[in-house]
Amino acid sequence: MKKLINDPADVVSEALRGLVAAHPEQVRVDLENRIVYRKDAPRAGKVGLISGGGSGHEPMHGGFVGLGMLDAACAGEVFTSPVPDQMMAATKEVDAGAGVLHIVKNYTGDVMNFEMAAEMAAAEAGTEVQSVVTNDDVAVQDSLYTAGRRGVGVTVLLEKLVGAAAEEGRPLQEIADLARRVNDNGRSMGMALTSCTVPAAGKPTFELAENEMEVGIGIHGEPGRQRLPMAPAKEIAALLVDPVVSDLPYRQGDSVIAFVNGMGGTPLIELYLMYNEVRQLLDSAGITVARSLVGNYITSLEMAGCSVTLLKVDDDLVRLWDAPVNTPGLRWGA
Amino acid sequence: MKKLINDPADVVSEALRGLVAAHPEQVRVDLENRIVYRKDAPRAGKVGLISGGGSGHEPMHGGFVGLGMLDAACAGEVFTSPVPDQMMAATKEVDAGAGVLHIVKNYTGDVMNFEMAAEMAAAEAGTEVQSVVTNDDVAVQDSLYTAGRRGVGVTVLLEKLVGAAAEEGRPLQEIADLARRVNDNGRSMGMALTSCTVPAAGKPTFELAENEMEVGIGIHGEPGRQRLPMAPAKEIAALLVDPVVSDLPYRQGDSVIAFVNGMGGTPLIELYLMYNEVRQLLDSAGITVARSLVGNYITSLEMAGCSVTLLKVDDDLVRLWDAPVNTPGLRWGA
Amino acid sequence: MGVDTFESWLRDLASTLHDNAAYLTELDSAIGDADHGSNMDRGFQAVVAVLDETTFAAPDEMLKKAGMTLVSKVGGASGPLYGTFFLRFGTALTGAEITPASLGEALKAGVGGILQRGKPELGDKTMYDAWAPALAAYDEAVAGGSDVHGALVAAAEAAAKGRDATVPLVARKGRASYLGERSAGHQDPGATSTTLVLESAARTLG
Amino acid sequence: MGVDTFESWLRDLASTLHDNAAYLTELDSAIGDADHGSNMDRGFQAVVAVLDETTFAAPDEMLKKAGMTLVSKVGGASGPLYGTFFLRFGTALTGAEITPASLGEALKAGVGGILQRGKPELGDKTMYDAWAPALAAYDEAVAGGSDVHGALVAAAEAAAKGRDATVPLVARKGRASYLGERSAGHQDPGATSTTLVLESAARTLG
Ligand SMILES: Nc1ncnc2c1ncn2[C@@H]1O[C@H](COP(=O)(O)OP(=O)(O)O)[C@@H](O)[C@H]1O
Ligand SMILES: Nc1ncnc2c1ncn2[C@@H]1O[C@H](COP(=O)(O)OP(=O)(O)O)[C@@H](O)[C@H]1O
Ligand SMILES: [Mg+2]
Ligand SMILES: [Mg+2]
Ligand SMILES: [Mg+2]
Ligand SMILES: [Mg+2]
Repeated sequence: MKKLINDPADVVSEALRGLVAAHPEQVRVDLENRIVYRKDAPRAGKVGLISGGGSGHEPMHGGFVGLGMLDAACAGEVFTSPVPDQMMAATKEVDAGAGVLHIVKNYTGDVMNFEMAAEMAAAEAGTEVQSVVTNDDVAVQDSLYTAGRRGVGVTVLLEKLVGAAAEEGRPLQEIADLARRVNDNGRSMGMALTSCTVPAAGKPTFELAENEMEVGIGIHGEPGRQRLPMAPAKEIAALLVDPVVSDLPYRQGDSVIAFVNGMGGTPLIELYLMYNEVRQLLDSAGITVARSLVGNYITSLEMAGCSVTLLKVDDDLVRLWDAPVNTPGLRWGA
Repeated sequence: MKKLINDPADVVSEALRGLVAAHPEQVRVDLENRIVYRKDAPRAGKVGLISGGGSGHEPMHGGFVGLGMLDAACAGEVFTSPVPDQMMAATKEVDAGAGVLHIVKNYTGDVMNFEMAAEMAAAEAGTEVQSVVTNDDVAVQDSLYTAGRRGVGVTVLLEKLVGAAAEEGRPLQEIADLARRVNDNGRSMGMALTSCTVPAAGKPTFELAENEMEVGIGIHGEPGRQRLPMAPAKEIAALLVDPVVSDLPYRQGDSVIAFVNGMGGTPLIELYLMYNEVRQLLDSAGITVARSLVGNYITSLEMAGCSVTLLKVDDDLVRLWDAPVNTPGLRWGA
Repeated sequence: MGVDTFESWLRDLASTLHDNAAYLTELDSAIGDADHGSNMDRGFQAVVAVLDETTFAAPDEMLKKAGMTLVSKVGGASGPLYGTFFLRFGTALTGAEITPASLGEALKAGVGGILQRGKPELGDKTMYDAWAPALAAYDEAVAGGSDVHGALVAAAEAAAKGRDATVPLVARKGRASYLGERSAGHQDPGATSTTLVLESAARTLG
Repeated sequence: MGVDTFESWLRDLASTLHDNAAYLTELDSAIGDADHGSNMDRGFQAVVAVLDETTFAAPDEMLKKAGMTLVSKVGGASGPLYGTFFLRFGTALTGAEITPASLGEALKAGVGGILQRGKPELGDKTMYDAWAPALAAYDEAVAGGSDVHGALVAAAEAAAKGRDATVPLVARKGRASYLGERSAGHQDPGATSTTLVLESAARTLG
């Protein structure tokens, strides 16, 4: 394992120190609880937005804290959901009386830990908490009898959109409904060229040969649904876009935000090249790209690979997308 | 070689297509000449800023085109400087009568090709062209008898600062002087954990064992000055910061922009961790960090590793740094 | 069976999990996210730190505190699941005389917490596939006149069988479920740690 | 020696560089940025495309066009250097009767372009370390009464020696200079391609 780290046990807290040192105008950090707060949280009258999850997905979530996005992000160990104490502390801190929304990616651990926190916060502080669980990964069959689909790329778009809505002072119920609507209209699919190494594990989670790729991966360095022979970008784009488009389904005439995300180790030149392929597929399907996002936003440590997320949008969502955002990881109009 | 590409010969043009598809509000692209233009270039009365170089360093330079930064960027093949025809076409296109500044990184190929373009543009169109050559890499001994130091991280900061100054309508000579002053006050040093693979070459430029790192690398996947045993982040930070600080030298009480740059394959969690280390070293040297930048901005394909750049700043430079910028790769205040 | 006995269990378990951390993470690499060993180790090191600095008057207090510590320190799926197990296990022992039967009830209460949080069903390829046969074996042993030690030995053996039986299963819960058919052929990490929990209990309790 | 002779040189050279592209890139990997082979290949494929679609009246026109094509298609250090070489080489031949002496003057003019652009000195570990002894050998051969072919064979042999002599050198120009002492022990890619240029000339001209 070669990484720019010291002791694997200190990776998360040292990275949080670096984050706040680099972005002192946007965020402050509770190092003991490993919570990144918006510098000026709580904001009177505003619904507090909290997310969190295992670390290793940077800039998500700590890099999405700030104006127009999250009020707090709880950082777990690498690939391990944070503990209820963190979410409870964050919930109490960002509640300005308008209630708090928990944005939770659908993983058993995340769901359970956030649930416990919400129960505890309601019991202890009387805070009104709603939760939205994202589950946009079409690689996984959705079913009542399983853990269901994973929450992946849509989480980033949701945090931006719902963040903009919360900034407008909309009430908790409306914010929660919007969040669910966004999740319902988004789908994702990812692939990997390489595995990644959890610092505490010290070696790659899986091995891939030089001529192989994993398709249908999540964001935790896990193997995917299928191991396939390596293919050109054009074919990989189709492998990702086709199941996404046919799942919702997205139809001719739909307007979408198209998001090509890097898994952490893939350089931007390849992501733009992939976006070019994705765009051609959407064009020929008659799907209009209203807005796009290309880059490393929800990552899996140093894994090479990418994911494609589509989110069906109307004018209201596009307006929320365009609203100012000022976070370490996403910034415009401010 | 596993990359998200089609034919290696098409990597650059396909990535440019993706860039413009993803950022239609900021840039337009001349695909034949492989030039990324600011959407609304030329801007009347404004000095035109042009940079360019080999591809593989994304977001530099194409991602730094837009309001408050470059007017045009010429993209060469991967790690190969662009040809004079490109710079000449760009020079003619962005000249609005106020002249054009060429921002050139100090590599023999880049310098020669830009020089030929400047000669040709002056002869053909009478355009007034000045050039600034960046050479901030302290890994390389500066000398009249050699190719001199490489231009690396300072180039990014310079494009931002000089871009802001050009936006204010300052004249060419002032812009060129400012650019030289920025270059003179900046120093960088980089290291690699892995090599990278030039698509057309098809295999890694060099091999590094699991317990080795290269120190004193540039941004072209080249081996560095020294191969050293792998070390903790704290020691690596000192290996980079110490030669940078002692070169200018930066002294107690100096104010700097501190820039921790990823080489492309290193995830953000490690870059923030490195920034934490760099910051501690600067703090104990009594050097004040006025502004910071952490992320993948001047990369070497999928190489893992990082570089540290310091730039000594005064209030005027900080003001230029804070000025609005709206490019695919760097954006704030707009 | 007093505080000391339960403390020796928790300490034995902590060192067992520490020794098996790499192995559990290895299992989690194949069908999960390569952290189950570090999760359990981190949690039980925190439990040991609590034991070092606190004197407990009764086993239930100690076990509840261990549960809360796991909830607060582990995260992931295993944090709430094992945390709730120990919380409920301790709570069930409050005020009760510790007999083979009451310990069995307490185990059942703990596993009830796992069921409530994780909603696993038998055959989902989770830790419940070790817990469920263990509970049944414990009860059967007690019904047959076994003491705590004997019943725990039976439970641990049943857990080990349940653990082994997870190998061919296609996971329906937890991260392994994302792999679909590819999850078959791998042993569930949580069922493995559950077996370690019960083997340690059999070594130290009763 | 007419247009056809020079065309056969350029075509032979293009196919030689194509065959040696991986080798040149390999050399450039050790002390550069792994592109010298693709650069030369891309440039000379473009020259061949020009030859395919254009009929030239005289060698100088063809050679100047080849030079301009290299400048426009190669980039990097080798683009301006080889481009300027062919531009000046062709320009020097304009109107001149082609003799061993005039060809030698033209080679010198071409290399003068390289000197002007790159300012290499002997021993800097660049292509000039092949060009300089080649020019000297050419002149010496001509002075000794050699024809074009014989002089070019001598030049190519001298270039090869110059190329080999770059191996132990510490580079002072080009990317290899960034490596400092570590550049020693590797053969310069540009000196290698220069030798291919002259060997091809010896095969086809005169
Ligand atoms: N819904 C569930 N019910 C019971 N046990 C579960 C459930 N989901 C996961 N598990 C158990 O948790 C184990 C994984 O724990 P761990 O790796 O620590 O957490 P995570 O999956 O969050 O990384 C699995 O091997 C499985 O036994
Ligand atoms: N200043 C110079 N003068 C003469 N030749 C040079 C100079 N700099 C580099 N070269 C030659 O160019 C070769 C490298 O060419 P190439 O790899 O195509 O360009 P780049 O270095 O820009 O990647 C070197 O091997 C060397 O022979
Ligand atoms: Mg986990
Ligand atoms: Mg090059
Ligand atoms: Mg796990
Ligand atoms: Mg080269």
